[in-house]
Amino acid sequence: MARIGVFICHCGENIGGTVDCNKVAKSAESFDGVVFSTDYKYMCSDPGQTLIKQAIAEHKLTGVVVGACSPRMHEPTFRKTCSEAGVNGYMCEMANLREHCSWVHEKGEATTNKATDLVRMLVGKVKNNKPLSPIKVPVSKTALVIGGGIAGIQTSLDIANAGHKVVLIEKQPSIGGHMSQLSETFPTLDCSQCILTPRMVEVAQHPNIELITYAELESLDGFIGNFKARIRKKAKSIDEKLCTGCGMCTTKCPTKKIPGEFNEKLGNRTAIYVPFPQAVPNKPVIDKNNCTYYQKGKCRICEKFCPTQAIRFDQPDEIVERSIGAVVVATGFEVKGTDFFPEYGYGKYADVITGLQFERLASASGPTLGEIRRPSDGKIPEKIVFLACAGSRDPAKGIKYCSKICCMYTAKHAMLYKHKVHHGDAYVFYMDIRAAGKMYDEFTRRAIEEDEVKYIRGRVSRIYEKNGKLIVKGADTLLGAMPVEVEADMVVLATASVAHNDAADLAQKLHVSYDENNFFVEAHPKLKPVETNTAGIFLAGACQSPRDIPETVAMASGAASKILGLFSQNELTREPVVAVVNRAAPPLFSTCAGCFMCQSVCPYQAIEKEEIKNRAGETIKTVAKVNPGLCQGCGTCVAFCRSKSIDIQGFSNEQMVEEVFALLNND
Amino acid sequence: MKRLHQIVSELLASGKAKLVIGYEKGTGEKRRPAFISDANEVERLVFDSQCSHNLSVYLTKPEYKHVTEIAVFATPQTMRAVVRLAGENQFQDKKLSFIVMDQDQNALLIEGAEVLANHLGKEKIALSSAQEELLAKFEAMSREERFAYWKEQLSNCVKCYACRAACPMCYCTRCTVEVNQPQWISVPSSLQGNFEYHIMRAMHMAGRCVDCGSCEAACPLGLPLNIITRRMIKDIEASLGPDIVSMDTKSVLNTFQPNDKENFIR
Amino acid sequence: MENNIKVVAFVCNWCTYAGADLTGTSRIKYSSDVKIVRFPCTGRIDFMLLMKAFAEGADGIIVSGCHPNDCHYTSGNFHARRRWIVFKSVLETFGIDTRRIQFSWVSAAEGAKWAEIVNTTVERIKELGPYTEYRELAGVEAP
Amino acid sequence: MSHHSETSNSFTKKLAASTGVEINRCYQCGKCSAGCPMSVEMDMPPSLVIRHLQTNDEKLVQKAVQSHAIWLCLSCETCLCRCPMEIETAKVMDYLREEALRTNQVNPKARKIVAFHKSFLSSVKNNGRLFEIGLVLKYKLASGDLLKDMVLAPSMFLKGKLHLWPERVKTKIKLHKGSNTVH
Amino acid sequence: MSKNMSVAVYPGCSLNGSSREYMESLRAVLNALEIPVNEVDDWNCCGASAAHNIDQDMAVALPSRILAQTAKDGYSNLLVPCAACYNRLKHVQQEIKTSPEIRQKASVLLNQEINTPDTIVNILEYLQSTVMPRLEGKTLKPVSKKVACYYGCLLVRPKGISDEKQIEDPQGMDQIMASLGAEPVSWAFKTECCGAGFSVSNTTTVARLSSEILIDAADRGAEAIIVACPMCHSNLDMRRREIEKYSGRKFDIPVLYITQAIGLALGIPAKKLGLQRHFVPVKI
Repeated sequence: MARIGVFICHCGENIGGTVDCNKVAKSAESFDGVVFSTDYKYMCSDPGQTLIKQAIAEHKLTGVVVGACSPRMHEPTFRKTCSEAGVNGYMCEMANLREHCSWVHEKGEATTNKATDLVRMLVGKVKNNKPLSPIKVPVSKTALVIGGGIAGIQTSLDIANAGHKVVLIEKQPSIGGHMSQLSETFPTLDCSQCILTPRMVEVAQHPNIELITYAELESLDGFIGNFKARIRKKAKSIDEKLCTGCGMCTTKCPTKKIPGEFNEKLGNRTAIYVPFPQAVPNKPVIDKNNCTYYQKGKCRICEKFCPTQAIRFDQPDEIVERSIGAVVVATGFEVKGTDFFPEYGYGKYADVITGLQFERLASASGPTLGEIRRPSDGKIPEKIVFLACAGSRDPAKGIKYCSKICCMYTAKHAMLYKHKVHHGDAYVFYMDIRAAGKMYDEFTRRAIEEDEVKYIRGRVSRIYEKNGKLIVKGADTLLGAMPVEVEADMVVLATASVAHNDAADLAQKLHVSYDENNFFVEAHPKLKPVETNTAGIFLAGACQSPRDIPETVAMASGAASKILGLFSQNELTREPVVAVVNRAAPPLFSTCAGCFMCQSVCPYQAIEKEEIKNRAGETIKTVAKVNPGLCQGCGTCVAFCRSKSIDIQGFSNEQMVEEVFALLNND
Repeated sequence: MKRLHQIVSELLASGKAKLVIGYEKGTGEKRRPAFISDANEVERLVFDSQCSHNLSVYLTKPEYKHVTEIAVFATPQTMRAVVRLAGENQFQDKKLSFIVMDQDQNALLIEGAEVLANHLGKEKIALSSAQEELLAKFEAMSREERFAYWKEQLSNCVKCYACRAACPMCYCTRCTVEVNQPQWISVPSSLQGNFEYHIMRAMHMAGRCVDCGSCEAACPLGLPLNIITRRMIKDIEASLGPDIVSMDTKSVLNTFQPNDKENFIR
Repeated sequence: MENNIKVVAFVCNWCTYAGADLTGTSRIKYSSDVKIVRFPCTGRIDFMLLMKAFAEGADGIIVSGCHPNDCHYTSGNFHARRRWIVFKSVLETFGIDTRRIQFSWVSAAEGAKWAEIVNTTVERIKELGPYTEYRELAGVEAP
Repeated sequence: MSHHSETSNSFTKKLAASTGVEINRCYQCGKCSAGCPMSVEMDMPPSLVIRHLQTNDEKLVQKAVQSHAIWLCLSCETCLCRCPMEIETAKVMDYLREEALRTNQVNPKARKIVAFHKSFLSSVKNNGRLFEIGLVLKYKLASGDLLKDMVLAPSMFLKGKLHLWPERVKTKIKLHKGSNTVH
Repeated sequence: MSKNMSVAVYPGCSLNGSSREYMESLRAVLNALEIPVNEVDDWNCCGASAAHNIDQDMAVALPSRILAQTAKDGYSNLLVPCAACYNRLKHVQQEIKTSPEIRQKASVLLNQEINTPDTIVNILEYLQSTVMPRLEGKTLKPVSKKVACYYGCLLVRPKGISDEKQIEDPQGMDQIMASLGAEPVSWAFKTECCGAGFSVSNTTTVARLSSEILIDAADRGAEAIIVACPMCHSNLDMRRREIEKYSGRKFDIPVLYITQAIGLALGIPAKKLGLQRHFVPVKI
């Protein structure tokens, strides 16, 4: 039989001021199941808690109701007190006599009666509580990092350096991401390769990191601490163990005219290629769409010249499986191409290029070895126009947001151009200069003041080509919106940063939500920026929204720290407030009718099918089963189930009905 | 009728069906369900416009749990019920075939619930003018009149649960009515218990009822149960979109649209 | 105007319960005829609980939770809204007085709105008077 | 000068009610002025006109209504084509022109353009179709530009491009300015 | 475009007056291909820029009456060769379809019920879908000239309502001219405005804008400019002297309607195509 203790707190004057706590305690004694009832000035204080412990021991209480402040405040405190005194924490409930009663009603009998009702309500609930213990879930201490840009690299190193295993997968043949394409980085203009390459090598050589490039996530099952990741290793047609990276094959390959992705199509590459000199791993892959052997079955020259016979034309894609404890999405972003802009020529004009293409022109390892030369005729442009906000802040083009990094890299581009072509003219058509980082605004001021870059506040309406010149028709809104026309040799569009076009598919594989622009959605914009609503999956870098390198690195370390917290214990403990599908003795086994309509109700895909088999292994019945690791305890399935076969611990049907009964049967 | 018997005999002979659930002549012009499992009883079977029972109700009954190959005569209502039941995973271990009457009234064999789903047209089953009239009359009633109407009607209900037994969608092994911890539906035969039961039954039919009328037909007291379900179907269609019958487990109450329309939530 | 009436409030823990806490911390006074029952989410609120409440003597019911898109469990309130749409229509079929049920969204920051919803609902229920009509059904003998 | 006076019956609200155009969306990027073929001739390029209206300030709105620019607008809709915020500036110009006529604040420089439009419409009102010679005569009287195209007219006639008498629509077009014409 | 060959045509005032040759050449081509031409019964002026500039009631009423007349005769498609009329009718049809108040206002103004044909057909779309397929069989006299296809502004606008997909670099006319044996020049003023309705009241503007167009076309080596709008034609052709005075350059590039070019390819004599009505002589 339930032996419940009721403890009414005065909370100084907060409750005592308008509620007659003594009277509430007195009337609680008459409630069915209550064996002890008292009130005290400060129940949450140390003496208050010892009072509870003594009462538990003295009256051998099996349940406790504390009438005090909001459970959102002190429920953990009183549950800890009870468990220390030998009563299971979940046999303790709180009645909110302060925020929901004393503070919001006038002093008087009605308020005291309401307080009594609230206590009776919780006593009714406690009578139906069951002792619960936190759910323990094993954690496999390996992290999966998807994406090998600076975000993925930083996260992997942080986790690996803390002694945990990391599986880093990258879709391209080499890690490095967009940062490896940059010439120099703002605001310090230090060379991107010099600060990135050592990190890339560190990743390749780190004992704790398994680097798999040219690979994509095939599927992810399971739940936090117990994910099963299946990774598709796309066939490189190379045996990586034999290949020494000597590069002979890349020099001999006859197909040399393939526009290179790394050089943003400004330079060419061969069919068997290493994306860039500092690539990690520095081993080639064969591009099956352009390799003559794969297309027409002839050639195989690379095979002939390979000193270690490492070419494998028949190499198939391979699916490998890893058990993973946590996942970090670090897939980064893309930039829009020039073909996205009808009014700037649909990408028809060769000398209208994107910011990334300018980076390749300015980069020492780029197609022009760092000299700023126009793609059309290779001449050094005398006059360059840079367009900020190309596609961003443009709802008409479906991109409402500001891409955040273009103001800075546009100023950098203008500066790099002036440093390399002193007599050159640089114009920047801008909306607002958004340079809010440390030393950022000073950087843009330097471009304007020292390098004499001509900043014009206005958007360009149209660009067209006329005898070798690009006519840029803009306006200067600071001069009464006066039309401004510039005859330029080259135009650089700071195009919008957008999500990868396959970001939505990856999000669906991970059951992570994504926004209208296909960027991944964080659990809470302010308080949980690196987590997602799916437990165990974290975000790092521009895959969540456009951001620059410093923020990306900070976010990457943030995601890593979350994982290190997760991996710091062998087991994951979780609130036991989870749903359970009832079980019964054979032949019924469960009242669940196996309709499985509850599966589409569960936002966490926590409901699985369980086949109940007889001794001969035949399936007798298929019923629902809730995976305690995934279930977050919202209870939506419980209210849906027509046959009332699912119930939730802590807010069970009996507890809730009992609360309503107790609340309304006060006579 | 020749074609019909020929199909049934072939089904039984080939073992595609261990049991054929069809109709046979009842008293006078009436028809009643028939359960045939050996060939020479095939002559009893008949399938004409008089046949109205929704035979799909037998497919989920415990008595036929161990029979996997079953053939059923399917009227349009039966077809709709079978497709929805298949969508609710009730035929996992069954191999079903169906005998339906096509437009020019000759028998057609369909094997498998999926095939039946495609065969099932999109067109809805129109209500008879009498049913429309009753619904309209009911719709015009004020709240107080409706409450009085059901107080009067439900005071006859003896909670014999014939409606539950006759409804193909009521296949739960244990119904909530039988749950006593907590006691959801008050047991004593009082009007309150009757109201609670019929409200619960309506909610459990949301987005699932195929409007076959079996419940009203089975009620020994002739209570106008179909007003409840038909009005609900009309309301759901008005506010949440067309009532489509498909194999999809996604139904009205286990899915949502981010912009579901309502005008009463503040 | 009957004044001792009973109103039960079914609220979700993450938003409306916290909103009611905020009403408390901001010392906004409202009618003491409402008692709050805490649920993890509006998705957990079973329509049969509302019927139980009326049967056990509630004269009015408030059901409130997070605004759409704010749900801590992402979709609990969306499912709840859909159930309330269907349930309200079924209750109206049976002539149950749906004016006695107030559905609402109250976020953790809307303390004032919670007080306002309680006061206006209690006002309306006082005008409608106790829901004896439904409670008396228990007494009416069915055969 | 009180800038940005916010009144409930503000100009932007009236404009939105009548044309459906929300000019508060405009963040003055200048793209319309950059692309507008008439910007060079305008005293107030399109984005500046919008800027004046955004302030809801009586005097600034009046300056826009009295501007020459609104009459120079060709309604070629280049601005709508390229506006990132999809603002239909051409519709705003229509509204301002009508406002100018209604409150007779038409910029004197636009006398000829208004005269042309009025002659055009009166010819259409009379015949249901445009009678080009009638149009030119009415325009010359109204604008005082008597010698306009004197050389051109004969060769147009010789090339059969000028009808000597108007073509009329069978049923005369009479607009019923019913009381409840919705504006 | 709809299967039924017969389509209602709305000529508009210009095609009936100062730009008669556009209608004559269209009629000649359609007759040559046995496609019936039925004008909208008792059509009225669409009001062009004058109406929507100074009188909103006329701007809605006039086009509504045209739509009502077309629907009255049961046509579901209305071909509108003139770009300005096309733009006005597309605008008003859109407003009628989307806003009940405007539809109500139009019916009050005209004191009749307003309904509208399903689609308003752009001349280029009509030529590509109905006329060009019929040329396949025929032997064409190739128009072997370098041509600059000039669409003007209203033919491809307004964005979102007009049927043009590639609004900044339309290809409709280029494809037609290419299949006639001509060599379309890629140039930069395809959709820049020529000065439209200011021909009489603000001729200097027309001279300025049209000069820019002619200069670019000439610099690209165009031997003819192809248009599909009476206002563009009259500004580039009739105002040639003002253009030459303004730009200080001589241009003898003729301006042809797309329908005249097709007519020439079909071997229809110049007189029937109204080429003699041009101010800049056409030497093909």
